[in-house]
Amino acid sequence: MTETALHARKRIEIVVEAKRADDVTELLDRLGATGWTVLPVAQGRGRQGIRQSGDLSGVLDNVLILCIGSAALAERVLAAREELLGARPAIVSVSECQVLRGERFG
Amino acid sequence: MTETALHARKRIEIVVEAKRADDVTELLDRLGATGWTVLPVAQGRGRQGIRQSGDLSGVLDNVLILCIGSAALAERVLAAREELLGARPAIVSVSECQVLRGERFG
Amino acid sequence: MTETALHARKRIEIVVEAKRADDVTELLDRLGATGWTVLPVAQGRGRQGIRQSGDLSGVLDNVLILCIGSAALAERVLAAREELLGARPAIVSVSECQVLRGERFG
Amino acid sequence: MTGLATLFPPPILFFALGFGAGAARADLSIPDALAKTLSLYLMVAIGLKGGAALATPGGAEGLWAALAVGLALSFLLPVPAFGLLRLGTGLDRDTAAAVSGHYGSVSVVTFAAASGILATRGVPAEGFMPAVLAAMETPAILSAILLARLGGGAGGPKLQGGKLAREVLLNGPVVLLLGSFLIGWITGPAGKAQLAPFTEALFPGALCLFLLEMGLMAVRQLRVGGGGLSARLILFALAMPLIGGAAGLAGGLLAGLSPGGVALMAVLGGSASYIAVPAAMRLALPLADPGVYVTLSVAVTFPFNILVGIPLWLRMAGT
Amino acid sequence: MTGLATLFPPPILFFALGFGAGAARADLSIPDALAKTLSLYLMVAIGLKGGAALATPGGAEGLWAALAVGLALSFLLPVPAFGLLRLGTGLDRDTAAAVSGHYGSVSVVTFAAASGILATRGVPAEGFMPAVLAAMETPAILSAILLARLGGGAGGPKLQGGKLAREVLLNGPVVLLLGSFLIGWITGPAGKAQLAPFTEALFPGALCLFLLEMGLMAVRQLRVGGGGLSARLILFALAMPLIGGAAGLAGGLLAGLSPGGVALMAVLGGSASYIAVPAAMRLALPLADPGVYVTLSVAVTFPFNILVGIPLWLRMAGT
Amino acid sequence: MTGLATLFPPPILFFALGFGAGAARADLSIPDALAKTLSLYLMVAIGLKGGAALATPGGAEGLWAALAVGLALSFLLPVPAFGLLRLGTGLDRDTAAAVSGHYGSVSVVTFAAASGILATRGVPAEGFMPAVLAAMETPAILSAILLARLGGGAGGPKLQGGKLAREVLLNGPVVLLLGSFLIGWITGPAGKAQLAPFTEALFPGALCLFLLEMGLMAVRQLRVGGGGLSARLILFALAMPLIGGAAGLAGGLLAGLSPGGVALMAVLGGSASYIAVPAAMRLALPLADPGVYVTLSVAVTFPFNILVGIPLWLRMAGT
Ligand SMILES: Nc1ncnc2c1ncn2[C@@H]1O[C@H](COP(=O)(O)O)[C@@H](O)[C@H]1O
Ligand SMILES: Nc1ncnc2c1ncn2[C@@H]1O[C@H](COP(=O)(O)O)[C@@H](O)[C@H]1O
Ligand SMILES: Nc1ncnc2c1ncn2[C@@H]1O[C@H](COP(=O)(O)O)[C@@H](O)[C@H]1O
Ligand code: NA
Ligand code: NA
Ligand code: NA
Repeated sequence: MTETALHARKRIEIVVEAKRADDVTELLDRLGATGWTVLPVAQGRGRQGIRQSGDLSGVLDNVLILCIGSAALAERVLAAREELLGARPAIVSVSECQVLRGERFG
Repeated sequence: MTETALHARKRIEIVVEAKRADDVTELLDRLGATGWTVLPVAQGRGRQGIRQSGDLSGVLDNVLILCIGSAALAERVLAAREELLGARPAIVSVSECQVLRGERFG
Repeated sequence: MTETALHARKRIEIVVEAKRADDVTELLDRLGATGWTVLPVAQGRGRQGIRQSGDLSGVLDNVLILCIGSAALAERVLAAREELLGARPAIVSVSECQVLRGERFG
Repeated sequence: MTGLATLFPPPILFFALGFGAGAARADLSIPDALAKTLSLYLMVAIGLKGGAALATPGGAEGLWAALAVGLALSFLLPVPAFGLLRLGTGLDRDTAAAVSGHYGSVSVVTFAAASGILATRGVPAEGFMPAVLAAMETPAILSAILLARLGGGAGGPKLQGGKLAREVLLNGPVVLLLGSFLIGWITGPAGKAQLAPFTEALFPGALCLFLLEMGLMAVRQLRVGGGGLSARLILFALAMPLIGGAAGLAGGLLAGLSPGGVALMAVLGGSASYIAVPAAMRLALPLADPGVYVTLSVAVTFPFNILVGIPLWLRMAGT
Repeated sequence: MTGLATLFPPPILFFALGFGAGAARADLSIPDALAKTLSLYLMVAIGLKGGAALATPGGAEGLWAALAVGLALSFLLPVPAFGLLRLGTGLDRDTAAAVSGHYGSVSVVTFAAASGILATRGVPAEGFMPAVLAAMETPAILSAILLARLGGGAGGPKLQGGKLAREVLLNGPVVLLLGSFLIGWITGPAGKAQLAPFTEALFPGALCLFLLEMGLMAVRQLRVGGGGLSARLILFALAMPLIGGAAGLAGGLLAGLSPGGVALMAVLGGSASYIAVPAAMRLALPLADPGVYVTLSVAVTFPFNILVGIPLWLRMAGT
Repeated sequence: MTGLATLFPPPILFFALGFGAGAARADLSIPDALAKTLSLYLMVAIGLKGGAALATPGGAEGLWAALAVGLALSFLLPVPAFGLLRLGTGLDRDTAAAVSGHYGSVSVVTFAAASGILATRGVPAEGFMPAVLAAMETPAILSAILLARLGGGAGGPKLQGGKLAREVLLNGPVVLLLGSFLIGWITGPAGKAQLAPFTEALFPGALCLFLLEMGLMAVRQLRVGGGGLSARLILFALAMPLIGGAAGLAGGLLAGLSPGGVALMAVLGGSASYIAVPAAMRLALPLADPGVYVTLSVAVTFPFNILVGIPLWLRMAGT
């Protein structure tokens, strides 16, 4: 039965300025994430208004960081809320997912 | 207890032609979304067959629009179904998520 | 009532090397997926350490493949686990979502 | 060797290289940003050169007749194209109208390749032809919309007036070509001297690189979009450039152009748009299938024109 | 025609074309990678040229005075800017400090446009001005940080020492300009001869393409960020380049520069950074609003300098 | 100054600038699309030049001997590399085989840098060397696969025949180099004259920009991938280019090349691939660690060759 091959994990999604992405990934590393993926963002709107990527200084570029990990990791990330928010992320969202090969997502 | 820091929200994901992305984001703005994020798409397949980004006219480029908002926003988006479908999105999907600082996602 | 417009589907998310993306999408095609979307990845970390996109050979580029389909499709994908893992994906994750126009996502 | 080199000048050979590499599935690709950059570069270079030519004494002689012919070709060629498609291929009305718009309009790179070959052979042509090129971009779009409307097409989602008008009148290639043309005309010989290393010395090399990419792109699009094309549609995409080219040849003679100018007019008539018109059609005729018109234009007609059309019209025009 | 061409040289016309196309919402866009490439190219070309000029006999004459003037302008101009912003516009302290840093610092493209025009007109200028340009990038950043600190600003998240120092001292434009300058100086006339087709022959064309993009970018940023700007802020972004330019003019005269050099010093004084300083401010003053400083610099002051500032300072300097 | 400039020509200095800026973590980056564009440009320019040289009378003299030496070097150099890696570093069989393939094959940019320096110094070299470069790309890939197979490696997922054959025989650099070489040969002096401003006048500048980027890229890759390298692996990546270079030197003498040709053959022998081979190895030996081979090749051996190898072989060859 294939269902048993799946393991419940948390899917953490963070939108943050490209120039601060390192702060977030370093924090994830420190909290024991086994990995993360950074996706480029073309454009976005939020409290700062529209942020259009591609300005020459790069200050208006955002990225989306996706990190899949255990519920315990998600707990640690939320517990480090102060430090995480220091990188000024626009969005920190957590959702449920199920992964193949759970041992890869400590 | 960190769990209490999280607030349930909806995660709306829309895949649409890059040339029609404005129609979707303008609709989201009008319906009261507090923000949205546009991700570039490299390639896709659907009912039109394969759409490979990068043709010189740009008509085969798609984007993925991510909008996190309240259940009420998601309701309004679905209620505006006719107008939304006017932009000819390929996918409109809604899932559950939990966010830090719920006040940011009206 | 708009809720009734939504149909439960599975959201399959796969991170894989750009050079092997075709293997994954061909498998999805064969298993009856009605479509998929490939997003570019800027950077990632996993068991191989950091993979920074943009090296001249392209071997360090990853992509994220998103495929929305029926529970039956997700079952078939997981059942083809051996073949899927042959493309050496880093992540295979499945989550729940609800879509407009369910007939489009066999 | 020299004979071979005249028959197959470097840009054509680079196109063949790209097409061959793509067909053999070689692991060769060109960044999208480079293709877009080269396309912008060609438009700016062609525009500047044309404008500067117009500013030379006597440079405007024959301009109006050529413009009139170009406008007429662009406006009228969609009609036979539409007829052929509806009667011969069974394509739905909206897609047929959209495709026909592409064949009335023109391709900047095809024009650039033909100009490059004329320059290599030392055959002169009227300097204002870039203005004719720019003038021919748009009328075909209007024809296509009219063809779709007559008889109830263009249904579905209602037209978005503002956006559409922008795509039609202010599409990128037209603005860039006309703008550069104007700048070339305003700044005249002084501007030309200053910009020549950019617009002229680099032109042949940039054209080679771009045609390499166009070869790769044609195969790629054939692969992803070719499955949806019937044999009849492919036949159309090979026949229509002959019809358009013959009309251009006749029009060029009618306008009293030099042999080089006649050749270019034939090339314009036979070429099909793949930048301006797809973008406009996507908004004007949203029910038309972009896979069909992009694939026919980029992956069938463009290669045909590079390999067959240009040599044919150059010879027919007596250059 | 020639008169018109002198008043409006090609780069300025391409800027106007980009701005006009953007304002009319034409469907014209330039790949981000091209804009970044052209910006890198201009820095390398300007740096190499300046270094080679310094290596010629007598090339260093007047260098130290000009550097001193440049450093002083960059360090001091943020003070009146900050005063105007705080008293006249009610901008918060951090954002006001960040904006003022942009106006003390300089814009490479504005400098490039002015140099290009001088070259076209055959007006000589001190070859070491690129070194002055590089020297003026950074001091204004320090001023801005000081202005924010005095009186309790720069609160919020604590400063990240290492990252910030890198952005300030090792920001891209400074490293690239100074590095290329050094390489130009080391390799002297031999290097110059070898690289001239790249750094000199292409320069006018590359500048045109880049200004086209800057015109499009200015409108785009005005559209997305302009809503957040009060009339007073816009007035500031038009007045401050006049103040900075006048200070640069005076400084250039004080340093005993040639008319061409005085004009360039005025252009530098009046220009505002939009590459190095935004990046540094984002780290140094994270509470400042990047939408305000990017928009003022790119979308208001840059166009103003291209269309009004450069012609004004060239005329005032007697070139 | 001139002495310094001969020792450190502009491309080398730009490499040092990029490496230094990267090491100091300066906020400088180059768009990926630009790096890829410059890499394509260098291949096209080198290929065209080589083909045109072959088309000149007497241009083919010595070609076959040089090709034979190049093929032999590429096929055989992986053997000592594999031995050193297995005995000296304890690297697993698949990764060792993959790495050894990189060192048998060649680096286009290293070749370009050496050619550029020879050109600056006015030292002639056989015009057909680009064909040797192209010929040396592939045999090492076959050797690497054989080395992995002998003794049971290359296990794991089964080989994908078709894809692999494409990567090996039709990898991008080989197709582009050989294709451009062929085009240069077909179009001969006429093509050369037409394309010279693109392929020759721009070459030194484009090389500088690309080496700037390679410097940045080397540090970046060292940072993300360097942690996984043992001291012994790094030693290998410094020693192997000396072995390969010495073998190339001997081979060049054996083939009776001119001093310039001998120097280039040594540079080819000592260089390591980082475009064609990584892509092929990823498919042929999927269990090998790409972090190891990409990092060794791009971040250790490439800088070593630019700063030490090229000057060494140029001197040893007596140029
Ligand atoms: N509700 C939202 N849904 C999706 N993305 C958002 C949302 N709010 C903000 N963002 C993203 O976060 C970026 C920065 O937000 P802000 O700092 O609020 O301007 C925006 O440009 C968007 O890309
Ligand atoms: N089932 C699906 N899962 C993920 N993406 C899809 C799916 N169906 C369509 N898409 C995306 O939507 C685009 C347009 O779809 P279509 O209009 O059906 O051709 C495709 O190119 C894909 O990027
Ligand atoms: N836990 C994770 N969460 C998100 N992305 C991951 C995770 N693990 C690996 N990845 C992605 O998968 C890529 C390859 O992983 P690996 O093969 O383990 O090095 C990484 O570069 C990341 O982009
Ligand atoms: Na036509
Ligand atoms: Na200033
Ligand atoms: Na080698």
